[in-house]
Amino acid sequence: MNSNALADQAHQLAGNANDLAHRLDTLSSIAAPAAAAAEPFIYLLTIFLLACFVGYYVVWNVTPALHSPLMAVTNGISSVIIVGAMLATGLSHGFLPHLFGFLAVTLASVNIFGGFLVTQRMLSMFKSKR
Amino acid sequence: MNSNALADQAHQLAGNANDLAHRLDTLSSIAAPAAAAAEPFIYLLTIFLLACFVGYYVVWNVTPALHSPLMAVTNGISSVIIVGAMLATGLSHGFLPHLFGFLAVTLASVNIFGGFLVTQRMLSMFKSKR
Amino acid sequence: MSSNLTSLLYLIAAVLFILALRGLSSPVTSRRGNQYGMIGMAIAVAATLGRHGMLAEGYIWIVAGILVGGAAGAYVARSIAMTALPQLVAAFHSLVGLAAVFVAAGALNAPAAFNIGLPHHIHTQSLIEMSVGLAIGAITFSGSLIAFAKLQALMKGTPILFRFQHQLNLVLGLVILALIVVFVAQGGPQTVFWVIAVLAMALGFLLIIPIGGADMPVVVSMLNSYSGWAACGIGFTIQNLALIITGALVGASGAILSYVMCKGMNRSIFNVLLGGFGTDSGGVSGAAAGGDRTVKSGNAEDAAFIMKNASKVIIVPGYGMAVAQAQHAVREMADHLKAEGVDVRYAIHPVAGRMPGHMNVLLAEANVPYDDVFELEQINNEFSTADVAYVIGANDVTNPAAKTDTGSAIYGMPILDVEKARTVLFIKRSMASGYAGVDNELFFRPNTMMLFGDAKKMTEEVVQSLDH
Amino acid sequence: MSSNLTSLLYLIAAVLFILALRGLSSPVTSRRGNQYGMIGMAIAVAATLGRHGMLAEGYIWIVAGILVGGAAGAYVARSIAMTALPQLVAAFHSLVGLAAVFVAAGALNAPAAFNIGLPHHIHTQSLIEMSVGLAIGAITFSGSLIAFAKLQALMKGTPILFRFQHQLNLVLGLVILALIVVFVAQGGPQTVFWVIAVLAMALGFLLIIPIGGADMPVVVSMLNSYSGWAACGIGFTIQNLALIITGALVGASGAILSYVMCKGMNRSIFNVLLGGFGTDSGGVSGAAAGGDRTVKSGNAEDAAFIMKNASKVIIVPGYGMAVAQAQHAVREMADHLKAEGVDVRYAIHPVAGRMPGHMNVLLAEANVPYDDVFELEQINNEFSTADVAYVIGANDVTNPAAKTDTGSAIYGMPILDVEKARTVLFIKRSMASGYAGVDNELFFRPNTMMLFGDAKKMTEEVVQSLDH
Ligand SMILES: NC(=O)c1ccc[n+]([C@@H]2O[C@H](COP(=O)([O-])OP(=O)(O)OC[C@H]3O[C@@H](n4cnc5c(N)ncnc54)[C@H](OP(=O)(O)O)[C@@H]3O)[C@@H](O)[C@H]2O)c1
Ligand SMILES: NC(=O)c1ccc[n+]([C@@H]2O[C@H](COP(=O)([O-])OP(=O)(O)OC[C@H]3O[C@@H](n4cnc5c(N)ncnc54)[C@H](OP(=O)(O)O)[C@@H]3O)[C@@H](O)[C@H]2O)c1
Repeated sequence: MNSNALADQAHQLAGNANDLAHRLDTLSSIAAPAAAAAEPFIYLLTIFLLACFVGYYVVWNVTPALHSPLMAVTNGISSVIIVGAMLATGLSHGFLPHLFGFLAVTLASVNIFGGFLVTQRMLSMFKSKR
Repeated sequence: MNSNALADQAHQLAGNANDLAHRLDTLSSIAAPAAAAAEPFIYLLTIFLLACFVGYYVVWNVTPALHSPLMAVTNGISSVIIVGAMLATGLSHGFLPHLFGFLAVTLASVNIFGGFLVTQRMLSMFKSKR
Repeated sequence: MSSNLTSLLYLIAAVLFILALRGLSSPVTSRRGNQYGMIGMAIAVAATLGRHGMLAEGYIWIVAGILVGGAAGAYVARSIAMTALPQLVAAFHSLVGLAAVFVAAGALNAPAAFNIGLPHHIHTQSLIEMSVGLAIGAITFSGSLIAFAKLQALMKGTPILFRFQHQLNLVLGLVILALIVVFVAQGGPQTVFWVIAVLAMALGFLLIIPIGGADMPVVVSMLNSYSGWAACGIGFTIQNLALIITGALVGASGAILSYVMCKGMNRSIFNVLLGGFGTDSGGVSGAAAGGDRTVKSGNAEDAAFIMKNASKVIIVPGYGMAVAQAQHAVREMADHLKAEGVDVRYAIHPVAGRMPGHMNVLLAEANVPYDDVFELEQINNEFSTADVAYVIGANDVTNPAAKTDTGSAIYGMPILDVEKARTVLFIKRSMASGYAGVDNELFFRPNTMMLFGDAKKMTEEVVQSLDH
Repeated sequence: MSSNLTSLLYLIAAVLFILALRGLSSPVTSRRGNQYGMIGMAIAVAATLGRHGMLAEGYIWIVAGILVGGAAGAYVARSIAMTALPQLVAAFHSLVGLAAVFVAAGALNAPAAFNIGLPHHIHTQSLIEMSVGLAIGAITFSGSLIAFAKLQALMKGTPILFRFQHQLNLVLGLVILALIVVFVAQGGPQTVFWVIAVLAMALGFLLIIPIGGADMPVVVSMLNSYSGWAACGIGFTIQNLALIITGALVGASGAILSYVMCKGMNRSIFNVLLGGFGTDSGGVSGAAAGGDRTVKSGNAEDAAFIMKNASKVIIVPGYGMAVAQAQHAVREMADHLKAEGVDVRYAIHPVAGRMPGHMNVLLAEANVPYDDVFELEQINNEFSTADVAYVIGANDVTNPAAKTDTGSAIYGMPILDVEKARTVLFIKRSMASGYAGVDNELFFRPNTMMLFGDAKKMTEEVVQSLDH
């Protein structure tokens, strides 16, 4: 290897290093605010606690006459777990995740359609005098 | 510059680059989950919306007899803005942030003590028959 | 779709779910509320479908699942009889529980899809959340299955009791806990995962068999609550807003309904869960008790005569009306009476029937306008001004022993003061006691007239007599 | 302290604040609630003090601020008269508003402290949030100051109106918006910041001066709501959980109280905010109106005689009781009547007095047990069974014109049906109308007896007559 080639290589490497350093900077600046702020877990915990309060109030405000539809509609909405099932299916390769995902999607779908439609059927029966 | 020195330098640079690449990896793995998950703003927005629901329900459940203490106690708790004032004061150098921070801390403190104590005074007057 | 937009859509879905439950605060807004729920679900599904990185091969499975499941769900929802509602809800819960198990299994096998690490190198926190979701999901699955079987009478309602039952459950629970620790410590081995799943299902099974068939509504509600918390667990694992918020809503809903029912029965949730109480076959001690006391019994014509001449009649439906499917006959009777100028109202006890709001749904099915239907607190002091209380298939919810007999199983439970009406008509088949197995002293009161017979047949006869 | 622990503490503080408001759902739990609030605040302050990276020089300023401000706040809270509450709340709001302005200024000068960028290179999103917090804070500050001045009578209560007033406000608002855009686009220049602050203060000032003194309670509540949203804005800027949650709570509280008041007066919030209605000097048209109709007037002895022989007396307090500070005399009178075996209750209209819950606080101050005090819906149909309605310094809230006279300013507002009592005693100084300036036809009814005089003096005389 002659010195010219070496110098070339060194130059290139230096360039690479520079480039890397640059990307490192960019990445740091992206990562920094997220790191300094609270971790997602704290946010999720906060969301969870507030949702518990909301659930408490919202359910206590349901009129007792509609407690049966309430049971049915919560069936429907709790099937939002389908989101997890879809991700397992759609974002992965391989048979097992696909199988589990498919089963979960199917079960949740039964619930979604079943829950909301039964609720609709029940509610459509409630009529006022006028 | 002889070729030996050049080779040395190239070697060193290569090492640097390698090092940088390594740190880049580490950083990526830290940043990745945060980037993949929602941004803090979405979390904060969620928290805000849920808090609005909670506020709505919690305030509607306040008995009208205690609406005056409610006004006073919200005075107290809204002064949690003191947190911002303290950060401006405690995490910075220089006269201006200190001054603004100090003023804000003082004003908020008036409210905190004033708000909670007035509420306490009012509430201590509410007595049952027994 | 950027991940921010996806999250925003999940947030919108969650808010729509809140509005869905909020709509149920009144019958007027309830249909709109249910629509919000459907829209929210559609948004959540669409957001997930449109998510960055979804693979074509996955889509096929997803669409297939939605089509198969959706068709099944829609079919069941359309064809089910309203009286089978309690078991339907139980069956649905068991599906949610099983779905949670499969989602956890999916996450274990494809952690990268959820950003929780690589296979065999899943983040510790995610493993904890995942196993909590798994265990609760599995318990919900098998527990709801038993509840379904008991309600559907596929299995006898009598409590199944054996020695050291609670101790066994405790040991099983501790074993599951220990396995979770192992699971998390070893970075998520497959075998341990499935052992946990199986043991948790066994636990769910064992927890529910000692509980009597008639207590199943409380159990169903409690499992509803569990399924919510399972969804939360999965939500934390996959950092999904919609799941966490919805899980908390559902968890709260189930817990509150269980509480309402226990309060209405004046029993503690522990009393219910420790089991051994109540069977769906109703009272055992009943019939013989009042041997030497006289009971005034009448027939449909007597009842029709009394009611025709009344100015205010309050109808008190109970579980027997549901059994006999008498709601349409009752509505018809009320229409006849109203045509005669009688003021007719319905009084609903919070735990009348076998599930919260049971009577309301049946009456609504029979086209009774909901403004004629009143809750206990709204109507209870109107019995003193009523000429007739028409008690149809209700028993415990009218039993004054709840007020006076400190030793009674229902002592302390609020009751409908039907005895204050000028005449009380009791429509039931026998002198048997109700769900709680407590004798009802009202049957022997001088202002009570028993109308022995099936609720539907008897009411139809009353309608005929009114026609004359 | 790790930043996670700090966040967790903020979360705990926020939950305690929720519990604080929740406690106010009943007088029994309210004191505990207030304590939760104090503990929450202590936790939030402690978490901030213990935060990683706080500098010693900063501590001095902080501690000094807390000592000075805390002493001032505690002094004011202890020494203020209960009747001065409305203006106290207004003054406190103006402080929160100003504090928000200063926090925004601090963030602008020390962005690194909040992780929102470097001076002159602050993140765009943070600049937007900051300027929203700034503008709302400044409006809250000056607006509340005017409300305070009007309530404290440092300034005349009469609406200050001039031509193109609303147009001017609109233009000012648009200018502020434009400046915010400039501020954000230029990365946060100091001058623009302060120009926004000054203009927003001017806007707050201009928005409130056209509103009559008596409408100030609605304004105060609305500004309370604003101060909450300002806190939210700052909370988003500095990504602080406690601030966002608390801000939303306060925002909701203020908005709901404004709504309750407007509803109670049957006016829209726009009607209030567009101004020109009501002065705190009360009605103008009143006195002469009923010129040729006869009014039965009596004295304290007549009143004492009537009430002594009554079996049920309902006391209806209004703004006049607050003005006269008559609550102690009223309690004494009630004690005397109770000793005579009379059933005495208090009926509170939702907008009696000049701020929500005004009468309740005054009665509580005079040791009236809260179980004797009833809301409008609870007691309104008891007037028909009452012998005497003792209306002390109340006027609009009893005016039947609200039911009958579609042209009246108070048409549609729910009222206390005092006219259904056998005898109505009206304690007021003259025939003048109340806050809404509407004549009260009740004064001329045959079953009404006017007791002209100061509420306190008159009631004391009644007590003396009862003594004999
Ligand atoms: N609603 C809930 O959520 C819930 C949940 C759990 C438990 N429970 C419990 O369920 C009970 C509900 O009280 P309840 O008064 O509605 O019911 P109940 O006390 O169980 O009495 C029902 C009565 O209906 C009669 N009956 C049954 N089939 C009939 C038919 N075909 N025609 C006419 N009468 C018939 C039975 O008497 P005969 O056999 O003589 O006909 C029985 O006494 C309470 O004890 C409550 O605690 C309710
Ligand atoms: N509570 C709230 O939150 C709120 C907020 C905004 C507006 N408002 C409005 O305030 C009004 C409240 O109704 P209200 O019935 O309580 O009061 P009001 O209608 O304003 O009447 C008060 C009466 O008290 C009399 N009075 C004043 N000083 C007195 C004294 N020293 N001794 C005896 N009487 C005295 C006055 O008559 P004389 O001059 O003849 O003595 C006056 O007619 C409503 O119109 C409501 O819309 C209330």
